[in-house]
Amino acid sequence: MTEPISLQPDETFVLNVGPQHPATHGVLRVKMTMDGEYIYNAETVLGYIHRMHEKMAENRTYPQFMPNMGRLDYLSAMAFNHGYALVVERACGIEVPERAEYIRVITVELNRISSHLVWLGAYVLDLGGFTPLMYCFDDREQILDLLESVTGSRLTYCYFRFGGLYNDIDDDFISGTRAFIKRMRKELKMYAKLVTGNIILMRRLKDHGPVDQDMCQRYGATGPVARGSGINYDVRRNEPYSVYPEFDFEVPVYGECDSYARYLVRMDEMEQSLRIIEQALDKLPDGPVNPKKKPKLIKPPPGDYFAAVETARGNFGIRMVSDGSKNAYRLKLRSPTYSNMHLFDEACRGMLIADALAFMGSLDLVIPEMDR
Amino acid sequence: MALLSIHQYLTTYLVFGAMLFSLGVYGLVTRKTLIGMLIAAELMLAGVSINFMSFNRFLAPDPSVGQIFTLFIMAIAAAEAAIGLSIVVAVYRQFKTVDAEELVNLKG
Amino acid sequence: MKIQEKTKEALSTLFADLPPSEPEPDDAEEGEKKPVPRGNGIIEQDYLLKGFHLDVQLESEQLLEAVQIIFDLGYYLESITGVDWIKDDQLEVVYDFSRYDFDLCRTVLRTRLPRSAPQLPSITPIYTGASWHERETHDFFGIIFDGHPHLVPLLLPEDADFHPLLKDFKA
Amino acid sequence: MGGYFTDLISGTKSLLDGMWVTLKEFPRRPVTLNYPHESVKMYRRFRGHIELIGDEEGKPNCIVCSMCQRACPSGCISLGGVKPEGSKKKVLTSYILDFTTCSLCGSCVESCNFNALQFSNEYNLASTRKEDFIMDLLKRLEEQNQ
Amino acid sequence: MSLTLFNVVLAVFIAICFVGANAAYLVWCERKGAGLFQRRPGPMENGPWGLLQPPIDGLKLMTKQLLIPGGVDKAIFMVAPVLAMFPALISFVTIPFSNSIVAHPIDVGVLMIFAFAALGSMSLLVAGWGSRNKYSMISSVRAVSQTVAYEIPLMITTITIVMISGSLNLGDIVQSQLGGFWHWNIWPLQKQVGFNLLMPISFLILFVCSVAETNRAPFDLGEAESELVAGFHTEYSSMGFGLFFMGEYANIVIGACLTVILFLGGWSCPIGDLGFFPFTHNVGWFLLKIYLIIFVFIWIRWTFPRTTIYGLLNLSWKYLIPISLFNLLLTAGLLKVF
Amino acid sequence: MGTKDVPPSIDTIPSSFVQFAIADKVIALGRANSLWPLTFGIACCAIEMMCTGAARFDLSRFGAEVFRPSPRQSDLMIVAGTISNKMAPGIKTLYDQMPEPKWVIALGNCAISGGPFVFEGQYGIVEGADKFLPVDVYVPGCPPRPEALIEGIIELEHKITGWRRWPKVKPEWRESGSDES
Amino acid sequence: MTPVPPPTLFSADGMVGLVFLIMIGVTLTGGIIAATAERLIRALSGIVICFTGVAGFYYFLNSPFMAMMQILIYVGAICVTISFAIMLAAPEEKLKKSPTNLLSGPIGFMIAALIFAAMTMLALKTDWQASAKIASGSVREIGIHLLTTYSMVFELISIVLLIAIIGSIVIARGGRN
Repeated sequence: MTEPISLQPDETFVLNVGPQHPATHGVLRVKMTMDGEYIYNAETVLGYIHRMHEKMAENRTYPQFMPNMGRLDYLSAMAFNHGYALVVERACGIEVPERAEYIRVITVELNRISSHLVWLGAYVLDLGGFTPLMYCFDDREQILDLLESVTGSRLTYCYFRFGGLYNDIDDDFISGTRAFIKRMRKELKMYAKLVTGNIILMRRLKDHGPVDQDMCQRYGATGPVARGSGINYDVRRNEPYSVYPEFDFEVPVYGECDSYARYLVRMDEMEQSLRIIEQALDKLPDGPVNPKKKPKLIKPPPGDYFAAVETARGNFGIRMVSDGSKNAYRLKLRSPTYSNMHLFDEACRGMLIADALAFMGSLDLVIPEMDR
Repeated sequence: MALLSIHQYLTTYLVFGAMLFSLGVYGLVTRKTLIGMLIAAELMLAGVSINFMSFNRFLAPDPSVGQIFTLFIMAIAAAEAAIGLSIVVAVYRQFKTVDAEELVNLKG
Repeated sequence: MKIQEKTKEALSTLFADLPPSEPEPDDAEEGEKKPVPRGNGIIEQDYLLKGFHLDVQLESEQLLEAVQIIFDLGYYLESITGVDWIKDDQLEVVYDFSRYDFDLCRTVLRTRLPRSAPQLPSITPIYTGASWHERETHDFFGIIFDGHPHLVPLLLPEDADFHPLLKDFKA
Repeated sequence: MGGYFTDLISGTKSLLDGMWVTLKEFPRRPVTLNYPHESVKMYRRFRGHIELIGDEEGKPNCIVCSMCQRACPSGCISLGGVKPEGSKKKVLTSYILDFTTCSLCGSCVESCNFNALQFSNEYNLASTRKEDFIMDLLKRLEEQNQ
Repeated sequence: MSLTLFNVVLAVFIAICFVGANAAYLVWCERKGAGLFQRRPGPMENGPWGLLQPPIDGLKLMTKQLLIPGGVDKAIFMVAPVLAMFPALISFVTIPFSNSIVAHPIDVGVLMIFAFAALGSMSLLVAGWGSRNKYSMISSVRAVSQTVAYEIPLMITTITIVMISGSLNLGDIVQSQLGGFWHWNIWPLQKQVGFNLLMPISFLILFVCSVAETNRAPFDLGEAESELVAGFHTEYSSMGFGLFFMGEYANIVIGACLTVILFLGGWSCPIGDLGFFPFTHNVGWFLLKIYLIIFVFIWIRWTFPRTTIYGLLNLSWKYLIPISLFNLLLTAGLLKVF
Repeated sequence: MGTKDVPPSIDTIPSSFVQFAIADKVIALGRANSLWPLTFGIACCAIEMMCTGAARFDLSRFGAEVFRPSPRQSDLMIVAGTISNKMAPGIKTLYDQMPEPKWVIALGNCAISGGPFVFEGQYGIVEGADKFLPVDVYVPGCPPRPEALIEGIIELEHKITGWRRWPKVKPEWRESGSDES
Repeated sequence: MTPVPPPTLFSADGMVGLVFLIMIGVTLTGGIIAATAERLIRALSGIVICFTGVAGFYYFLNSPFMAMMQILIYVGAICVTISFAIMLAAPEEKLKKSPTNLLSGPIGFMIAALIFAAMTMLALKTDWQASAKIASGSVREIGIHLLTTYSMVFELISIVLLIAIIGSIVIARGGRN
């Protein structure tokens, strides 16, 4: 609970971690009340990169708001685009061609891998190892090249359109992706040797950063954080959308509730994403990527709509309230790290600062998505 | 240039040892905290050690006796520091101060 | 029994004293311009169309009771948000709940408050994670959550006294 | 006690494994692209800032329908046109792109029905002056034609 | 006596030059090495292979504004960087670079290195405390407790070697390992102790301890970037920071020298003095060995994540100290037997 | 504030003697080739900043990869992302904590002018870093490619020394049917 | 003590003398800081400087072993311990003056000056009989003596240290809840 620190017991002092701190991945600020190196209390201060996305949604038309989704979570922009496309398509009743769905899945999963790679690199950087970051970014560049050849940008893709896609993929992309899958499998083995098996890393992560199931429920933690606590919850499985039901993949779940479990979940997820991409490439149907009758004006009927997708960080939900005009009446973005980070306050009590920052890294934060 | 050869005379070292010792005494009297007193005491010990070492160099019939004595002093100093500081920490935990004058309830 | 029915049954105890005709069919939302805001009650929505299953509107006094029921059934809190119905001179607070297991049922609790006195009991004692969501809603809409332990701006600067998502907000 | 030694041995082994991985990378050729000396060619779909497409004579295809202006989410396009005497079509007189607020979403190119806009491949812009990025695309087109 | 002291002064001067050049170019080596371990070329553009990078950095650091933040303890703040550099310089005086090149072959060379290393750890403490910055303070506490924890196994291991060689003089320790690499102390088979299987492990302990002593990754808790910003030198700018930076590398050279002298035969030629080459024992071998060790330092730094303070203390108290103590006893017993 | 063609710190040193002028040039050269940035990413552009430092683009070739976490030791602040009203004082403080001479690169459209987040009635962001910082080099894009950041650093070196070491790269299109993945 | 002609500054001996003078200065400065500084951390730095200087004296007294031990033990162990205590317990000395404190300065100065005067007189007035043997300063000799003639001292040192370790552990643990 975020009780205000009204009375400071003796011998504690307040340590301001952030807004500029190498470990906070951006501009998060955590006011830690410390007793020596032990954390007595931590209060997170958000809003250093509050970019008014929800206000903008009310000012812009539905297609105009699409680029914002890429800025929300710049690491897995595709999944966020997907979520927004889903909710608008649901509201307007737009059918998506099958080929487009498959390409969506391929790009989203590629993006998920690239997001996890950034996380892996940055996480090991948090733990003090620098080299894995470089390897991760090298692998990630391969994905970025692939996605750039399709979407035209490296990071903040604006690739999905209501009912379809910006444009089709070509054969180069397909062969490139297959080559990437081969390469990535080898690299994952390398990471297992370099990072996963490392005794220093294991000692730092195992049995540190406890997040149990009850805490997940109370805070609404989703994604790898919940799955690292033994909760078998993945929106792709529990609430199938797009063409996910047609793929054979596993949802990695570890019950140890510690940072290492969350770490392993993400490492396994990369492998599963590779599997999904492989299957999607095999099954990729021919056909158009946009509906025959491209919707000209997006004006959903009045009412509430909701859609959730599984991003790299967890359950991203959009609640859209339409009043029948060109702009959304209210667009609520339910960001996964917002809930995931919230439990940091409670979970980090009594930890050493080094462990707390390792724990924070295992939550995989993207601050602009929290602040919106 | 006579000053440049004073390092060859015993008196230099003795006077110097006395200087450090009296500095230590001054510190011991004026310091208010236990740790400050400890530092001053270490200073006194250093003064004494210099005396031993200079006697060892210039006077002793058996040239390692002073060094061994100084070693002994070092051991004592280390022990003193360890014990003294653990007392300081314990006292601080108990009374939240290390000001020697405020620790009147220490007796008894 | 499917969780959807179970939840519906548990929640319908809250509306026992309502006249039976009140829960309207879901076409209430479909109407182009609905003259009267819908009344309290449970509506089962078409998931494929709306994205959620149960839509419950209740009085602000019933909120804590309903949230407790939801909590006991094992739901997790997805989000809390507000909607400014300026034409009705009302603020709506929407609670989204979802489940971790495969028995999917998204439940929405909503309650309406007068714009002049937006006060609501805080559900932080039940769902600890509601704290930030409530602070955020307070930031954006100025809704005051009674019993919240630390209701200060979260996303806006500490000294902010404006509520940007209100429809009559001007920068 | 058994755990003591197995920990020691497995721990040391994991460390050596890791060192072997990095050592193998050591003699390899760097993957670095030596930027100012060599450069990557842009994909055809690369989205730089927009520029006008001219016809054979170098006149812009644009007919000043303002669709791009309307589609732009951040309002970074402003264009002006006049209708000369006796002509049915408007003629573009200025097309100002404020690249500093552009989000490179591509809405403008998509909304253009007259094949008048395309993305450029300028991926390495940098300047000491902010004003350099408020571009007069019409002037650019003229410069290109020369 | 008087001449030796004059020698010392001269030697300190030479040591400053050597250490300065070494520290500067070790920074280059580190950056280059980091690059190569990470699939990139490292400094390239300034001079051939970026060789001009260290003087350029030095020039920049020297001409940068020296900020003394408000609220710091000025005297202490200024003294600390000097204190970080100075002990490392002094320690060089006693390092034997070959059988003839040694500035001041003091009888207690081993002790001297430890004594000045202790002085060096004071600098971290003083810097962290003087900065009046919470991160710096935490860092200085960490750095000191780390130093204390690692000096014990380091010394115990050194005492083992001293017992075998029968001297505290670094030159004598090297002398006792002459005659080919199979005489080095790293091998279990020794003429003085017969067969002691723990010697290679002892070498590892010494190596780990010297990594920890120099505050290098994976033991760089003092300047743990992701936790404590920049640790004890968070508040230092310009040359103050430069001195800390150089001091770190000077300490690395000292650590490498110690490792080489104690276990790898110092300046001795690995294949022994076979007689066909005139200068088999020379400074070249010594430099080759220390740079090899420094390469391993760099290699380790760019491979592993950082440990935590308790992991570090655990390692020291659970593994290093017991094993080194056991080795000490074993060696003593073996010395008695043989 | 705003842009000047020569950084003030070099400009103000009197250069009456020829020797001084040479020394100035050498010092400027030293500064230009050893720009240590502050580890400070705000949003999307920070990821591209990391990419620039990473193996594919490798900022270290220019001696600029030493990302210092403490402002006291850095020469260059790369403002990589949207500056919110809440963050602006913090950035100003960080800038003030950096020792002279110091430079600022505004990376990405958000840092230049607020980028896509500028709209009528916005309440949360500062429209451009140059509203409160003397920005030296602007690198537009949303986000800019890593090459653009390298170009920005080259441009900054140009500004510091008055001499452009590397020629400007002319962008080219890839032939369709690409040869490289 | 055989009187030798004083050396000139620019000879090897002169340099040595100069180094000695500098050392006296450093040591005294350190000692004065240690005894008078208001902040404990400064006193600690003072004592570090002072001890380093004292180690230099030992070096001049032909005993490099003791010099190194001085730095190793005093600086490396004792000062570090004291610094821990400062960090753990007493961030600042209070600057308030109580009546007794007002007097303690002059009184302390008087006592110190008296002691200094007496001891200096003693040192100057006594006719010291120089010994013929001069310590070689070798570690071997100390070691042999320590383990034969003065083995009792050796035992005592170890016992004292052991007791100190146990005692400090007991005391410090006792305070913890």
